[in-house]
Parts: sequence; C-alpha cells; structure tokens
Amino acid sequence: MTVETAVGLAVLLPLIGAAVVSRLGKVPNVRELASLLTAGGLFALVVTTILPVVRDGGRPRIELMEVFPGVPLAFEVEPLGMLFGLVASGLWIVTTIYAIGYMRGHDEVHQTRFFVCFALAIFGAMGVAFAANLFTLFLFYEAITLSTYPLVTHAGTDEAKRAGRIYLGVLMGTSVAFLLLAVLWTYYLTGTTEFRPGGILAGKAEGGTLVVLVALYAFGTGKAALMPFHKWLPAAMVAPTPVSALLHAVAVVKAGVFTVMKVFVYVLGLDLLRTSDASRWLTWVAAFTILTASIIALRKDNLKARLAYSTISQLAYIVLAAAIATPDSVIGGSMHIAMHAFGKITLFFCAGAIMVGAHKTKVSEMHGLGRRMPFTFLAFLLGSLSVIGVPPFGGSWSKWYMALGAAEAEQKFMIAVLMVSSLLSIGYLMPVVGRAFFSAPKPDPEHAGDADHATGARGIREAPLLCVAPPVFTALGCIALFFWPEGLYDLLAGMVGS
Amino acid sequence: MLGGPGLWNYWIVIILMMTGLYVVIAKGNLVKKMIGLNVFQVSVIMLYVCMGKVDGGTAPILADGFEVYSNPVPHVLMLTAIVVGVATTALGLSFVVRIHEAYGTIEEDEIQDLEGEV
Amino acid sequence: MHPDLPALQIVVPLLSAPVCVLLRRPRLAWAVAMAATWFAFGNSIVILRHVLATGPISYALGGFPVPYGIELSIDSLNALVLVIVTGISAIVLIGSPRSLEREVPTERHYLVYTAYLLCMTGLLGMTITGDAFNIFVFLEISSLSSYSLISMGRTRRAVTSAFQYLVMGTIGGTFILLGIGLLYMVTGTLNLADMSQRLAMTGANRTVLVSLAFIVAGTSIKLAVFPLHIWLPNAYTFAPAIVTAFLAATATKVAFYILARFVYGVYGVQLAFGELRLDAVLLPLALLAMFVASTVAIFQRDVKRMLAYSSVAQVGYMLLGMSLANVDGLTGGIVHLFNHALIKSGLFLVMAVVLLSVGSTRLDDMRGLGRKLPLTMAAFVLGGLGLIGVPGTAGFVSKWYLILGALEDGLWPVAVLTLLSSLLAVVYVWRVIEVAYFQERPADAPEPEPAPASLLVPAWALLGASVWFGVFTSYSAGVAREAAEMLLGGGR
Amino acid sequence: MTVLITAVLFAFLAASAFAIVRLHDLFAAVMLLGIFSLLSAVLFTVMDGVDVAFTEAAVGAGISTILMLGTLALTASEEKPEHNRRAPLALAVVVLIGFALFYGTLDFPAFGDPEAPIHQYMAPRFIEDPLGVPNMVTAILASYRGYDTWGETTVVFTAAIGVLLGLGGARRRRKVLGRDDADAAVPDEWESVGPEALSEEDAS
Repeated sequence: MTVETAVGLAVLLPLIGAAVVSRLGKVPNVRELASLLTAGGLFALVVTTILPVVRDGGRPRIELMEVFPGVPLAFEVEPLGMLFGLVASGLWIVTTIYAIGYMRGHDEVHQTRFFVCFALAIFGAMGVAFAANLFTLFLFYEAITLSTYPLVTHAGTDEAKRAGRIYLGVLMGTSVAFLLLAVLWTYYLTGTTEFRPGGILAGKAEGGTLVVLVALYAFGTGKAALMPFHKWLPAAMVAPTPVSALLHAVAVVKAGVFTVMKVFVYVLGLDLLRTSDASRWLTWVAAFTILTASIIALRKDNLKARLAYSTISQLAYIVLAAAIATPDSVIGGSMHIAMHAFGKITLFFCAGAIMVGAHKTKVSEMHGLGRRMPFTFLAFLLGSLSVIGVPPFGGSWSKWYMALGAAEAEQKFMIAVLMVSSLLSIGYLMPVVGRAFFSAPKPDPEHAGDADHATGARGIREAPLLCVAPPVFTALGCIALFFWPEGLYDLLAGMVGS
Repeated sequence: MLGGPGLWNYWIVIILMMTGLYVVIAKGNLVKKMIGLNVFQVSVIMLYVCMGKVDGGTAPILADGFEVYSNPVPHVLMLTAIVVGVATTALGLSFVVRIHEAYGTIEEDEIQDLEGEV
Repeated sequence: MHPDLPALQIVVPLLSAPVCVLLRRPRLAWAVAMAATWFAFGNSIVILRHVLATGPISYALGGFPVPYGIELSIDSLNALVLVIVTGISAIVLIGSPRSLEREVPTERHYLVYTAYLLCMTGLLGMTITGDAFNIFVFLEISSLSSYSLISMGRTRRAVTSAFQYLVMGTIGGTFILLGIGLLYMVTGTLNLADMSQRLAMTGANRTVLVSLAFIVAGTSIKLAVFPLHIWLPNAYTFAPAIVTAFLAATATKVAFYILARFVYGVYGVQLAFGELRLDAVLLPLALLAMFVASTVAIFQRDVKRMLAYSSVAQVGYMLLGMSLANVDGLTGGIVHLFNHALIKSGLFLVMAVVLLSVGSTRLDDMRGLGRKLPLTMAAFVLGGLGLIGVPGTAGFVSKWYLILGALEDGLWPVAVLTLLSSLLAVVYVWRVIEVAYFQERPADAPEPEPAPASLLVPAWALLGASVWFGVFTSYSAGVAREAAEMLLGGGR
Repeated sequence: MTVLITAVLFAFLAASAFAIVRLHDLFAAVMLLGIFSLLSAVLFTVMDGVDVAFTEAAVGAGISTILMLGTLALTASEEKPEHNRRAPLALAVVVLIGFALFYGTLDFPAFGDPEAPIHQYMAPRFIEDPLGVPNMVTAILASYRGYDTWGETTVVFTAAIGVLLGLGGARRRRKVLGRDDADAAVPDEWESVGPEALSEEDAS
C-alpha cells in the first residue's frame, strides 16, 4: 500500500467503521469490538505508514476529484495535520474503551447511534486533519458538527435539545456566516484554497482586508470557542461524558483550534501576519478569553461546567499562539493541541468516573471522595497538573514554547497573561483534588441510607475498570509527553521550516 | 399631442385592458373574475390587431386590385390566443362549479371565512 | 444523434397523452406515461451530450426557413433544463400509482397521467423552442394542465388553490404575451435569436423597457418571485403529493429559464443590466424572498407548506444569481435550478411517503417518525441538509458560486446576507428533525404504515443524486458554467 | 371615416367594460361580455383582421358566453354585495400598470404606419408567398406557424382533460370533500379511503 492510499484509507476507515457498527446494533459485544478494531486499525495505520513519511519531510497527497475550478477534494498530510490525526485517532481508542464502560455502566439508550456518530465524528476529524485545502477542511468541519449533534442531544430531554440547538446554532452559524465567507473570499482573492507553506494570501490581501479575514477565520471557527462564541461548549456538557471527552479533547474543539492554526500558518502566512500586524488585536481577544473563562471556571460548582470553561481558556492559548505568529509560538500552540488533549481528556474521564462511581457532579459534593476513588482522583491530579503546566507534565512544554514565542514577538503582556492564567487554573483545578483527598466526607442526607454510603468512605469503590483505566492511562501519557517531547517538536518544526 | 397623433387607439386599448384587470383583482366573485380575465385577454388581442393595421391596407386576403395588405402575422397569432383564452375560461369555470359544489358559494371572502385562511 | 430528436422530444410525450385517454386503464396509462417520460429523459440526455460536444442545435420545424417558421433551438442552457424536466418527471412518475390511489379516484388516474404528460410537454415545449410566441402557447399547455393537476388534491382547498393559481397564472401568461407583443412591435420578428440581433441594432427605448417589465413581471408570477408568490404555497400544499413533487422541480425552473432566456438571450446583458438596470429590481426582490419566505417557512405547521415557502426562498437564490450578471453568479443561479430541482422534488416525495403512511404532513403528526420510518426520515435529513447548503450536498455548490458572484461584483453585504439566510433554512429544517427524532410518538397515534418502496426509492434516488452532484459537479456546475458563459457572451 | 367608426366602437367597448365593473347581476355581466366580444369582433374587421373577427365572434362571444351562462346556471347568478376592501389596492395596481403601458406606447410606431418594423421586416415575405391560398392568415397558420396551431389544439385538449378530471363521471363522490375541517390536511374523506380501508384493498 502506498502512503497516498493510506492517507485516503485513514480518512475512510472511520466511515467504514460507522457503517459496520450501524449494522451490529443487535449484538452489542460484536459492535463494541468493531468500534475498537476500527479505532485500533486507524491508529496503527496512521502510526506505521503515514507518520514515518511525514516525519521525514514527505507530504503524501491524494486528490479525489475537482469540485470547483481549482478546488479539488484532496488530502495532504503535513506536520500539523499529522499531529492532529495522531491525537484524534489515538485518543479515539482510549475514548472507545471508556465509552463502553461508561455507556454500559450508565445503561444509556441508543448505544448503537452513539457509536456510529462517534465514528462519524472521527471521520470528520481525520478529514479536517488531512485536508489539503480550505474547501475539504470546511466540508469535514461541518461533518463533525453534524455528526456530533446527535451525541450532544443524546439524552433527548428538553435540556439536551436546548443544548443541541445552541450547539448547532453557534457552530453552524459561525461557520456558515464567517468561515465560509472567509474561505470564499480567500478563493476570490487568490484563485485557490490550497494550504501552502508560507500562506497563499501574501501580496493578495493587505490592510483592512487582511484584518477582516483574520477576524472571519478566528471567529468563524466557532469550534475554537473564542469569546463571544463560546456558549455552545458549556451548553454541550449535558451530553454523556465520553461525548464531552470527544468534544473537549479528541475531535471537536481540537478541530477548531487546529483550523485556526492551520489557516494562520498555511493560508494567511506567519510572515504576512507579523509584518502586517493584522492579528495584533486578536491576541487581546484571546487574552481576554483566557482570563475571563478562567475566572468563570473558578465560580462553577458543577465539575463538568468548570472543566468546560477551563477548555475555553486553554483553547484561547492556542489562538493566542497563532495570533502571535512567531515560529516558536506556533510550535507551542500546536503542541498544546496534543498536551491539552491528554490533560483534558483525563479530567473528563475522571469526572465521568466520579459520576458513574459516586453519582456526584458538583465540586462541593466531593469531600473525601478521593479516599474512595484513589485512582480516579490521582489521575485527576496528574491531568490537572499537566493542564496547569507544571513539570514534569507535557503541558509545561507547550506553555514554555508559547511564552518563548510571545517573548520573541516582544509581547510581554501576553507572557503575563499566560502566567496569571496558570495561577487561575491552579485555583480552579486544585480545590477539586484537595477537597477529595484532604477533607472529611460530609454526611449526605440524600444517600444516608443507601448501600454506597453504608460501606463508608473507607472502602475503595471505584467506577468500573473500563472507566478508570483510560484516565490513568492518559494521565501517564501526560508524563510521557514531558519526557519525550522531541518527536513532537521535530515533527512540528517541519511546519515552520526551522 | 404626446407621441404624435397615431397612438390614441392604443391608449383606449390600455384603458380596456386595465378595466379587465381591475375586475380580476378587485372583485371577489369568481365568475366576475373570469369575466374580467376575458376582458383583459380580448383587449390584449386588440393591441395585437392594432399593430397589424397598415394605413390604406385591406384584409390580408389576396385579391386583384389591392396592393397594400395589413400584416397577417398578428392575426395568425391572435387566432391562437383567442382559442387559448377560451380554453382557460372553460377550465376556470369548471373550477368555479367545483368550488360551488364544495363550499356552496362563489364569493372569495365567504370561502375564506369557511377556511379560516386560504 | 439522429437529426429529428429535438422534434421527438416534444412529439412523443404529446402524442402519448391522447393514447392514455384512449387506454383508460390506469395501469396501462401509467405504463404509456412511463415509456414516454423515460424516452424523453433518455432523449434529452442524448441531446445534452450532443450540444456539449458539438454546440447548439437549430431545428427548423416543417422545414420552413428560420426567422419565418418556428425554430427549435437548443444550447447548453436549455439542454440542461430539458434533462432536469424530463429526469424529474420520469423519476417522480415511478411512485405515482401508489401515491395517487390514496388521493384520486382510480377511474380518473388515466386523466391524471394525461395531464401529467401534457404538463411535461408544455414545459419541454417552452424550453426547447426558439420562438417567442411559441413559448406562450406551450406555457398555456403546461399551465392549464398544472391547474388541473393541482385541483385533484384530496381537500376542497385544492380547487380554490388551483383557481387562485389559474387567475394569477393567466395574468402572468397574458403579461408575457403583452411583452412579446411589444418586442415584436419593435423588432418585427418572433424568433428569439433574431429578436436579439435586431434589438441590439435598435437599442433601448421606452417600448423596449416596458416590454422587459412585462416579461419580467409575467415570468415572475410563474416563477413565484417574492411578492407574486402567493399562489405557490397553497398550490403546493393542497396538490396531490406527486404533483407537488413534479411541479416544484419543473414548473418554476422552466419559468426561471424563460426569464433567463429573455433577459440574457434576447435583451442581452448590456441592454437589460447596463441600460435598463434590471438588477436594481431583481436583487432586492431576491434578498427579500430569501429572508421573508424563509422566515415564514419557520412558522408553518404543515411540512409540505413549509417546503413550499422554502421553494419561494430558493427562487430568491436563483434570482440572485441572475441579477449578479457575472459568470460565477449566473452559474450559481443556473446550478441552483438544477440542484434545487433534485432536492425539492426528493423532499416532496418524502412527504408523499409520510402522507401515505401517517395520513398527514402536519408537523404534529410527524412526532417520533424518525424511529418509525427511519429510511424516510433519513432521506428528509439528507434533503434538509441540501436545502441548508451543507458542504458535500448540491446546495453548497450553488451557494459557493452565488457568493463568489456577489464578491466579484463587490457586493459583500449581499454575500453576507446570502450566508445568513441559509441559517434560516437550518431553523426550519431542524424543527422537523427535532420533532421527528426527539419527540415521542403520541400513544394514541396510529401505527404508521411501512413506507412503499416505489416512492422511497425515487426519493432516495433524487436525494442521493443531490449528494452526488455536491461533489461531482462537472455535469451540474460544469454545464451551468458553460451556459452562463454563453449567456454572458452576448446572446445565443 | 374609419377613424370615426373606430372611435364609436371604442366608446361602446369602454361603456360595456365599465358596466361590467359596476353590475352586480352576473347574468347581465355575462351578456355585456358577449357584447364586448362582438364589438371587438367588429373592431377587428375595421382593422382588417377578418379572421380574428370571425373567430372572436364565434369562439369568444359564442362559446365563452355559453360556458359562462352554464356556470351561472350551476352556481349563482348574483354577485353578492361585496366588501370592496381590495378596490383601492386594485385601482392602484391597475393605474400603475396602465401608466407603465402608456409610457411604453410613447415609442410605438404610429398606428397604421407602414414603415413600422413589423410591416417592414418579415411581413413582405409572408404576403408575397401565400403558398397558393388566397387567405394569407390561413396559409401562414397552416404552414409557417403550423406548429403553433398544433399547440393550440393541444391547449384545447388540455382544457378538456382538465374539465373532465374535475367534473367527470365520478363527480358526486367528491362532494364528500366539502366536509373537511378548517386547517385539515386530513379530510373526513380520509376515513373512508383511509389507511385501514386501503390495507384491506392491498390484502385482497
């Protein structure tokens, strides 16, 4: 198999998986096996055939058909896409394992639909990752939105429907009104939508046009959750936890910041952005989002809501890094896609495990839970530290490079923002762990008589193994990423040509 | 006079045409609407026939002693148009009969009252 | 290609119509109608391929020399329209016996097929002819038969809707006749190509302006351009299901073609847009239709009616493309004609299925249908996505070109408005999706009957095609682009 | 002389048209329409359109009037005192359109002007080449524009089919349709031909 075929197959595989899974609704065990096999197969395919080629500077490309003059449906793998592809396909495996445990533990309905849509979302994510041009990217970007909509509204309750409307409304609205306009405008200006190293807009747009384009791209990518288009993310937390993991770590928001990064690097071009200062204002919007979202997170009692605002804040880092537009900031921002994915997926897995194991969703109810669920909360601690960005966790590297980039660009204020927000993230993440481990369990009037409580806080009562193993695994991944970041750095260095 | 002396009959035709159209729009009785439609169509036919007239010409039937004939083409077209008009009238009237069967009235606002809104 | 195929395009379906009357047996009449429409479909494809390969065809009927006799004249634009009209007719007809048996007494089915054939013939005749007055004649054939078809709906309101349409349609037809008369007066000819040449010599004057106004107003009524659309929602709602599926995809499309043919083919860009500023009228109307009709669609309680209002809005998109008067915009308008025909007739076929199995197309009666009729509702979702213009569907292709066209003219607010208006489509499509998938079917609701394959397969064929043409655009956008270039390149 | 006749005819035409607007008696209105048609037939003769005149008299004045009268017999013969709420709007529309047309006439060739394009461009050939039939209108109708004539026949056929569809043999059954409720997409009739009834049919 040539690497080009492998690229096409990597995009197609989740779709095939979805089709197979949809036929297996009657036999859950086989269905889950099919999900796992697809996920595993995809990751193996990506790692073994595509990664080596891209790491050595190859840019495997496969072109399917020309849809508009000069705009083919095409895939091409470059370092940034490679990174996102790896994250999405790799975490898909973990999430699938987790989802099996969670969905069964929770006795959720419509499980077949769930796994089908999940696979479709990954299909979208792989397409976004490997897209060779803006059109292809947009196509799969919308595919992600549509395929995750049934996941967000999974519960089918009024609240879920409302969340679904906000989700669809914001993501569709921004992408159609702004992103598509930006894509078409770019096409109109340049006659192409291809991603090219150094960008395609140099010499084609300047001044006000460029500023407007930057704005359209940044806000149009609603999945990047830049304020004021962030509301969908907290709203979507009504979805089952594996979906939150998908949203926050695997596919959705990552597709958003990936799109921003990709557009800034390969369409707008870093040199053009730096010389024209067209994205200077965006750094302020991103900084504002980082700080505001962190402060809101501090005030949220619902754990998933707190994590959601934390995500908004962390995503804005990446937008900030893209807006600063120096090689180091871009590398840092791109690395943060992976680092944050590992950290945040750990946190969400834990939140879900707490829900399944202890039926708790509020931070204020977690007193002493750590003693009952030590693995879960240990994993939560590790994930938190990585998100905060302290060594020896992966998150520290990405923050380091972003700060370095800000320094290069002489944006000292932005370094300050990064530091302040790290402090804030300590403020909203550490209390969870602290409360769980160091405060005594409170008498729980609601569950006073039930069996859970009768066993007392002493005994270990974790969630099912399939819900606990994944967060532990990803937490270890955070550590591993600290010790072996070179692979990542080398890969991404190919993106900025340094 | 505006536009020269040779236009006044067009203007009258326009007035007739608009009278027909007025009946169609303003009247609520369905038969009356069809009558208006007929007036409107006949007036349009008049416009075409006016076009075909040539000063000093005769009807376009070859005969000895005549050199100038009026233009036959508008006449040809209007033969078709008349038949089309009657066909439309017939179909429209068949609808009127069916509406009367279904509603017991052929007044537009009474039908609307029966339906809430149409 | 056999040289007489253009004539057969009309003659075969037209002569099959009386055959249906003579046979009287519903099955036999249906078989004849099927044979005729599928022949016409194949024929039109042959013609389209021929036109694309070797250029326009001119066929002098009866051998009378062209500006004097009547000419059939086919170029890439009307060849495409021929394919749309015949293709939709042929596909919709497949499921019609199953759908009609619920709505029309069996002993009259043969008449329905006759009217169906006549309507298609009328539409084809308007499309294929190169003679202005001939357009009027065939317009009336298609109009009269469509009024009759609409009046066959199950409720008495079908007849009032048909009457309303008859009155408006006749006014529209007569306006067109008036406009043609004025054009004839100025140019002395009835042949469209000839008219265009002679008009270019005489240039604009007050009569030419008024003739344009009447032709635009007349076709606008048939096309259901926004303030003149009032006949359409009723007609589409109360007509028999397959008639709606057929007319929604063909009648307005041919009206659009006629408008394009006159505006670009006869008057020409320079005259219509440069001197007479037609775009100043069409563009606001298009935008108004896109927003007002979509908004009205959101508040409909009957899905068929909602789709009808959506059609009015979609006409706005086509009109927008026409008023942009550049290659990309016009390509968008023409390709939307094609795409919307597929999507809308597919959706109306889905409604035919729903009507058959639930007995109603009201939103309330579609609660919980997502699980009861999974394939049917999945088809609806697919079509709905096309209406919204999600990438990967045909609707996106139209939108792409329309917005490019707007940007080319420097009309970026128009581009933004076009995009925003498609969000309204999200709202009305999603109302149905939420009801079908997230509401429980009421306990007292009767069990829906299984969807008949004879309707479901055509619906999927059309909606599947709309996805196919969302990616493989050479036969839709490619041909549309060629047609647009031809129209803008100074006439035929 | 001709001018005078034309003027008088026009005056009568206008008078009957205005009377049609005013009259509430539909029978009288239909009669006036017949008169309107006949007067226009005379006018056509004055303007040399003898064939048109003949057809208008026979088809327009004759058949239309009979159809109208038949309809009146089946429905109502009196227009109810109307609520003329749409009259001002109608008047505005009509005045607007009328003025548009009037504006258009300003560049018309004068009435009867032999130099007009339609008399100069194609007509000479039609007049010179009458294909052996003295009546040029008939000749052109059957030859150059024979296709239109065929279409015209089809229009009549179409209308016949339409009338037959609506008013054909099984008409009485459709009367049931009258009972449906206001916003029903499902009429009462549905019950009788409804899903149950049909599934039985299918089974048999």
